[in-house]
Amino acid sequence: MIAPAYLLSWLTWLPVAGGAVVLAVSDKRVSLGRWLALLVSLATFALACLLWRDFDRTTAAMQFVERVQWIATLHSDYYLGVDGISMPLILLTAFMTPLVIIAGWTVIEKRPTQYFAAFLILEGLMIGVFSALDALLFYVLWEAMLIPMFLIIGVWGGARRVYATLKFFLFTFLGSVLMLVALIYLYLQTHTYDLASFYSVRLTLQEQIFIFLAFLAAFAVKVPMWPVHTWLPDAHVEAPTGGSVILAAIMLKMGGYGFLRFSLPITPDASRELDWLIIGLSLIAVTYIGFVALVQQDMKKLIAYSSIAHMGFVTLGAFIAWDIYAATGNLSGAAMGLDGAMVQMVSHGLISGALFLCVGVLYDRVHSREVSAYGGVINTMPIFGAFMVLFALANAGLPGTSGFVGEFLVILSSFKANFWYAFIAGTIMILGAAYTLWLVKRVIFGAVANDNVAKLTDLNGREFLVLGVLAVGVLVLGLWPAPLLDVMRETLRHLVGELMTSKLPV
Amino acid sequence: MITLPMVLTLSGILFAIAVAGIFVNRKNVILLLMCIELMLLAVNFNFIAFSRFRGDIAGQIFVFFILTVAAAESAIGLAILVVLFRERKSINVEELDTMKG
Amino acid sequence: MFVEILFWVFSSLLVIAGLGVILSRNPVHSALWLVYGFFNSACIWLLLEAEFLAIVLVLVYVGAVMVLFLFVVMMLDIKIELRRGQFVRYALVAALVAGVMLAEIYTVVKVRALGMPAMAAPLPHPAGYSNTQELAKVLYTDYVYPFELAAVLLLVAIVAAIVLTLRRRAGLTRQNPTEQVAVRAADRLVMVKMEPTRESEEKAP
Amino acid sequence: MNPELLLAIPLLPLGAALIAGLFGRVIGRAGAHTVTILAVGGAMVLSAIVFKQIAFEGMPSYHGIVYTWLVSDGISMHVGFLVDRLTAMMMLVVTFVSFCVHIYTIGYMADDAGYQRFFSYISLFTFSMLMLVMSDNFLQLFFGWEAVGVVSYLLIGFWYTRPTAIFANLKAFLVNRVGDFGFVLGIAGIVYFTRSLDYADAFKAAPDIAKQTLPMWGGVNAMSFICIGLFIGAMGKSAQMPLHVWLPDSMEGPTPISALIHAATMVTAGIFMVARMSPLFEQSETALEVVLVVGASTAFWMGLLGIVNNDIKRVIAYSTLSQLGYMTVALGASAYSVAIYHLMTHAFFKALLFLAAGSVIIALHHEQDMRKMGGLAKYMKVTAATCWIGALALIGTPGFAGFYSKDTLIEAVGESAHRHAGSWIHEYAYLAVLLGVFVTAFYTFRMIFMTFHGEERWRTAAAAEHHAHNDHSHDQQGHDTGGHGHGVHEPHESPWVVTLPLVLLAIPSVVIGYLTIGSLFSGWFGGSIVVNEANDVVADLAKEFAGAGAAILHAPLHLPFWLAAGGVFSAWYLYLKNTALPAKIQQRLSFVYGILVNKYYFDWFNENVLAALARILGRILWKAGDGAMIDGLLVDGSANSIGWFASVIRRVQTGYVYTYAFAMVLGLAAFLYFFVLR
Amino acid sequence: MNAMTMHWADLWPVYPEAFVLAAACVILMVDLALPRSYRRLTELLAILALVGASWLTAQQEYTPHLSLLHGFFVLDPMAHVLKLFAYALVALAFFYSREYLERLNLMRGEYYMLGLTALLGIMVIISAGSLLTVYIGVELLALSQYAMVAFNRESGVAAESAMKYFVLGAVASGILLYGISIIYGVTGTFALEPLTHIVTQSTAQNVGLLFGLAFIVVGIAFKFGAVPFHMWIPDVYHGAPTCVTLFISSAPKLAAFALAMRVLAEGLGGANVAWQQMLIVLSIGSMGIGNIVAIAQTNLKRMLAYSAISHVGFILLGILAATPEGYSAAMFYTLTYTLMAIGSFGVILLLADRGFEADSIDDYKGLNDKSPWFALMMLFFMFSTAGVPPFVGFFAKLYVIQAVLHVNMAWLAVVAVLFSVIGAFYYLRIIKVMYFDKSADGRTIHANLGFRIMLSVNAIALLLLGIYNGRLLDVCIRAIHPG
Repeated sequence: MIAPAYLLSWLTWLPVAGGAVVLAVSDKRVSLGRWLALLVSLATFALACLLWRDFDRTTAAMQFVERVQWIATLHSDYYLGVDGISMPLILLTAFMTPLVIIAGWTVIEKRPTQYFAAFLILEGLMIGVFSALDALLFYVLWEAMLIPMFLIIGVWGGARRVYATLKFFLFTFLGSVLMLVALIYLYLQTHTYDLASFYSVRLTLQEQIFIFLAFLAAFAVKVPMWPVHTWLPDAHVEAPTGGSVILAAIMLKMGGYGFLRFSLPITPDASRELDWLIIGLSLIAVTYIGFVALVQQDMKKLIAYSSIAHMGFVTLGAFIAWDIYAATGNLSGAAMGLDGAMVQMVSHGLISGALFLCVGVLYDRVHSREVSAYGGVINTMPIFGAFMVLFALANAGLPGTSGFVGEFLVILSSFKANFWYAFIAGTIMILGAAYTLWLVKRVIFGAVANDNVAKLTDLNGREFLVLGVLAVGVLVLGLWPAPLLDVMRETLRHLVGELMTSKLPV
Repeated sequence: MITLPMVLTLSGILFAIAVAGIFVNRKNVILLLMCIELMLLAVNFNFIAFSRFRGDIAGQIFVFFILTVAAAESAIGLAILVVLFRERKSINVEELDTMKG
Repeated sequence: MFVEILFWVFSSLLVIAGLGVILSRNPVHSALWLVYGFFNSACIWLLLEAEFLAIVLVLVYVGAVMVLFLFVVMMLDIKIELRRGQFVRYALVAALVAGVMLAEIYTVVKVRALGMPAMAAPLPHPAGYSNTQELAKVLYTDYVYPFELAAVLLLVAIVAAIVLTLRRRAGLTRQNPTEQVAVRAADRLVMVKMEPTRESEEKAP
Repeated sequence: MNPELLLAIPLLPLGAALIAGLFGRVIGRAGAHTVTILAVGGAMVLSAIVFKQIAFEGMPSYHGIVYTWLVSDGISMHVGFLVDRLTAMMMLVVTFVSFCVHIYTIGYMADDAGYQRFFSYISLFTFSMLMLVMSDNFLQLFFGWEAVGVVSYLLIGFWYTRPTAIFANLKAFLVNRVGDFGFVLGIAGIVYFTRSLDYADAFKAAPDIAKQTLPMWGGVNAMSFICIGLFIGAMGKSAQMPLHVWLPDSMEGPTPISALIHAATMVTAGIFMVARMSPLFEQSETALEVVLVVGASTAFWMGLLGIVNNDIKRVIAYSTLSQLGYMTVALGASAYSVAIYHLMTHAFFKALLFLAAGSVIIALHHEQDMRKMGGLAKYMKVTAATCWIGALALIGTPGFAGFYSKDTLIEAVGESAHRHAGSWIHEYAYLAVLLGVFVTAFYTFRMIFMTFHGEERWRTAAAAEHHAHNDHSHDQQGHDTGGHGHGVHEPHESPWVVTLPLVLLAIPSVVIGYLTIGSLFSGWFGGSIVVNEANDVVADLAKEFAGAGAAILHAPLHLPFWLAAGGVFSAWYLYLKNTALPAKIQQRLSFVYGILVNKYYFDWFNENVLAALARILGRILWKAGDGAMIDGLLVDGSANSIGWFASVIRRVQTGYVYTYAFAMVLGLAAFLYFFVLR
Repeated sequence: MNAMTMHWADLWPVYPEAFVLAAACVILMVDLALPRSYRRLTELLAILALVGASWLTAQQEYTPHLSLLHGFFVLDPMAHVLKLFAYALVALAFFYSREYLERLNLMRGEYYMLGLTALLGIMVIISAGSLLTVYIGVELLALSQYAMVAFNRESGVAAESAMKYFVLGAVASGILLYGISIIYGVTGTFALEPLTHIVTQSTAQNVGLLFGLAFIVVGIAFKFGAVPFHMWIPDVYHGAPTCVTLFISSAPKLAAFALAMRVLAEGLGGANVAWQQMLIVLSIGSMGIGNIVAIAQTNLKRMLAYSAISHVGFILLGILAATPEGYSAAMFYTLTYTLMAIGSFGVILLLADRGFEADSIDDYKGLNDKSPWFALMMLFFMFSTAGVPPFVGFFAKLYVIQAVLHVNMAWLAVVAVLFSVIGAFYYLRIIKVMYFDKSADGRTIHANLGFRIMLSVNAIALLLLGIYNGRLLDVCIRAIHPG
């Protein structure tokens, strides 16, 4: 099959248009709506596969570039393109959305077509964010993305959904607007919103630091980094399963992506100056959040905290380069940190998504997320138990699953910078295993705890399909991550080069 | 001789009285309208003084318009006052507080 | 010098009148104080050689606007309540704010003289100079646009005042000329069979 | 060597595991055990072929890459095989023990509902273990390392309805993770210096690394750091103090697992790894000393615990701990080959002991308390005989497998102590292993006597506690359904599928030492194990070695023989002759007994201090940090203060015209003041 | 120019004004003759008049700057654009108002007449060439609005708010006049063109000029409703009939913008350093107070009033940059804001019913269940007003912030965006109520099809204008900076 022209536009707008169409379907014809949604999301996934297939792995340059003038006065263009950083994330997005739609198939009773439409629109916007090469376009899509998510959590969420969704929105919004100021500032230096020109603009250290901090505000919230992470547990807990999945699997990645796409190449000197901050916060995320996760009583909250800890690896890996340089005098290992960060993002997308789906499966049956409401689930749901154990182990970073790859690479890389980084980051091996497996012990294993558990029925075909696909993904990525790294190699090598190119005025 | 600052000061005093009148009066909306007239009178003094000392007739023209507008304004103000009184049976300023916050 | 004395006299009276406006408890008194103030203003304007405006002020303001005020005051028949204690408190605040305003205005216009060189007293106008004529010359030519707009403004005021205050009360009898013209005899006189008693439907206008 | 053949060895069990695991319901019980046994048997045969080729036909060692896992930053990480004599031996041991355990399981798990699952797990374990031993690089090593850990986790918790089992498996995984934490840091250290994960590169660079320092604690020798890191991993996996706590608890798993994983194979992975890394450890005296101390402590102090335990499996488990300590001591003494040698012999006889214990347990309907056994030799002849063989091998009876390995080991440690005269560490180690011999003999025969001889206590115990024992150590899923009667049954011998493996394992337990000790001293391991000239105690022993038969004759000339005999005698005296005495001793030494019964308070410390602190810390960070500080003060706090501010400012909007005008005039006055007059 | 030689044909720039005035008078007369049931014709006529005025304005030649009628009237591209927008907004306001007026028995020709004279006032301000025309325009607009606010004579609340509006408005125009008088005194002129030159040449810290300027800024701030001269806004928005609120929240903002542009940017442009400082205070105050107090509101009209105050802060942000970029950004902001405001109030009118004002936030509970489409439309309005992309409200904020950053006031930009975050909260609350809460009443929407379509178009326009905002931005840039 030959990929259509304007592939990225197709990827972005097909789901959005599909979402609009689904939105128009009356709730009375929900079957039509969900089949339509599934069809659109699968078509998008197929297109994303073409993207993967036709991607040129030998270059760091942007590919599938589309450029049309958008706001002439501002020299802002509708400018799309992908490189090794964005392409895997686009694939991940297109991969997760059909699963979310299938997972919500009959579960959603309230306004189902709106639900599916929201996810489709969200998907398109997210793919747009990953492929935007114009800062203004990026920002527009970045913020627009909040709207469907806000509704998803608010409309289909749990008891404290209003608090959670407002917190989510305002937190993210607060971070984003500061980024906007930084983007405008950059625009005023270059008189274009073209990202490439942002890369070449020279800024004093002070300017860079301010811009860096503004970016940090946006991306740290999204990642989320300590101490701006508190929206995440609330949002996850209250969001419907699909919302949690997309939130964890894709939205958090936006933060990491932002660091790689904006902070590092635009303000390398400030990043070097302030890498201690990011590294420090990442390590706090790993340990502090690890301990917090340990004592959670709510399954979703536990997984949410675990997400924060795991995303700490992304930021750690992304910002390790300068410390490596400072410690060893060369850059070997820097690319590994970035590799690790990227793999961790993709992998965490799959694993956390899967774990949230697992919780969703239980929630749909018992309507409780409390750990204490369960016990011995495996007695009545053996297949589900097997999946849950697999994903839990993957979350604990078991080699052979995708969870291991990123953590391993980042630990290897951070060791080069400083033993203690590796040491503290490595504690996730213990803490991660502790909170995840303790959860498994309390929920999955044991004797049947109560009548609710006794009445559980094992996975139906739909749930099996979703979890099975994710399990395959987790294992394939864990056993053979080479293709993923091949895709990113050139781009990340180029990025390491950018990191070392000072942008200070000559 | 009358000097410019003298007139301007007089106008300032009138302006200040008008302002004071708005605060001091809490019983009767109609007095507020009178204070506004006083304020406009102060402005007129300015214009006439400047017109005189600059030897420029334009200032007086402006006063002419102000007088016209002020008359129209009074008419509408009084009309509103009448409506208000019909609805509320009162024009007490302190009772005009159904909307606040 | 004589002019200056007159100015002092009139302006003192004007200030007293102003204070009278805001301090009187009876709105009718206030209105009358205001009328008094307008008279004094007119006199000062005369001193400043703005004769036409002085006349207009008396004619239009005192003659029309203030009469309207008085008319409304009396029509609304407002009861005057007195609460002395609060008044003092308000008066203090008011005096304070007014004092600040005045101090600021005074500083600018007098102490700093508006930041411009003092303007010399203007030359007296030549004989045969007519303030009214001068005004009229420009008013209908140079100022035709604002003049027309001022007319619109008055129209708006009229329409608005009518819209707001005119009440078509139900049951109120009113003339309809068309009907009157088109009336026929049969309309005027209807033969009815009288009942012994009938309730009066007339209402007081 | 044929790469496809090598690839088939791990993949056969993997395939079988997948078939049994995913399609267990389809293929049924028989299908499950058939396919897995065939696969493991196949792997065993192939391993034997490989072993033959390497050991006897003089084939060079094989080193090849199977596939590239990933390439990052120019570092290629791949899955590959390094097959030399060490590997070949391990493969054979692993597949052989695994094969025996597979067969044994047919009988042991006959009534269990999770039959297919069990076979799937143990096949998966075999695969993982093979990946571990065949690895040519650290990544794959770690992969296998973790994979066996996971299977162990799954198997300890096999009877997942038992609270103790799922507690034990979590504990096992977490303790292992602590070790892995060190392991990963060690690997990271290697990558730091060599930019490679291959053994070969690491070995090549070892002398260079030894000269470097890492910038921490004011400079640490790089090689010491790496080796200690790796050894921490080994401590976790091979249950060395203080990371040993999981192993006794792991006895919650079915007995075949205890035999296969927690005695014969997985727990020896640490030993194997250190031996494999001998080129690295040889470069760091510090690391070796650490290894020595840890090993010696484990060997002696864990052995002591075996004396006070009454659970038959736990006694064997402590014995395993102790024996692992022995192996570790050997590693620390640079006698890697001896350690591996002991590993091999131990694998056979310890698996044998476990399976024998399992046989007893089946016979007594899952009763594991030795105080409720006794005199069983009459009823279970094969089991008793093989168990005796295992016990004799374990205590180092001359001629048995354990004799060769353990005596050599002790001598090697003695030699090492000799070489490092004045080093308290070596003295301590030597003392520990010597005393350990007595302890080993004592608890082993205590177990033998209490189980197979003496009074038939099971008669009274079973009658009294027929119902009560269900909740302790009884598989509710499997055996309750059997519908036992209420009377006291006489135990009978287990079916052939159980006894066959016992016999199969008994044979090497007897003869393997005799057959192979000569090869050991003739440098059989060759280049697989590298020892510095200065540390090569095995070479010294080899000079004195006069043949396997002569060794038996010389045995009484050595102290260990008499220590072992003393141990057996003491056990006989206390548990057959004067059975009242132990209770009195226990009373007299109640303080010591208390310590021993509480396992030196390791578990207490872990649960009540470490775990509790972690939870308290988590709660503090959550409630105070996240909840009160960030959310309460910053997030909701700012939102609330804005809300409060709004409600205050709102009051300014009084509704009164004069307030509004006041605001305007005030604003005007302020403007005039600030922007005009100033 | 000599008055004697003036011909009608030369007065083409004033045709739209003349036409609107004539239309107002015609409507007044026609309405007299029409029976009650034909009042819709009046509405039609009014809208036709606006179409006609649009046509006239559209016909006008595009001139960079044309001064007419002795400098009292100015025609430039900005005036052109603003007038066209004003027609559209007033037409929209008339369109939205009809049903509401009919329900309240307010469907009278005077409403349209006053609307048109208000429009005339707006146009006069837009085209003002002198402080005198500015003043008369302001009064024309204000007087019409006073009357409109009090239009529902049955409502005491409306009368009360009209009274407040009137008193404060009169005080404000008194202050404005005082400022004009001082400026006149200091410069000797109140025509804007000469004023520009004089001010530009005068010494920077001329205290008299600053003095007058402060008064004038206060007057303008009042028209905008900037803090602390904002206090009339909540009460008037709240008390006025919703259709009037809708009216005064839209087109008059254009007038306020034009007022600021004509007086500050043009006439007193030379003193920009001085008024910049004042506007910063006003802007921060407006954004702050507006956004914060809006949070505490339970009445939607009142909340939107505070929202209007906060948006004024943003408009001022653009103006205070005192660059063409800033002016066009402020213009863009004003134009788009009026579209959002008129639509938001339109939704209130949509839901309103006999005896039901639909102005309490709780009235929007469960709107998504009653009418998903209009819930979506309201969502568009709210997100756009909150400045969330891709809606046009975001771009408006983007451009003003860009302008502010361009003059190196980064701190102000940061303050602005932070307040916009606070502001987002209360818009989200509306969406929360519509989507997340359950409806408490069984009301349905009765509005006619035309209304529905127009409101939908209004909402979707915000999305489309957001996506294709470049065109509108260009219009604004060319309006401010011709050529």
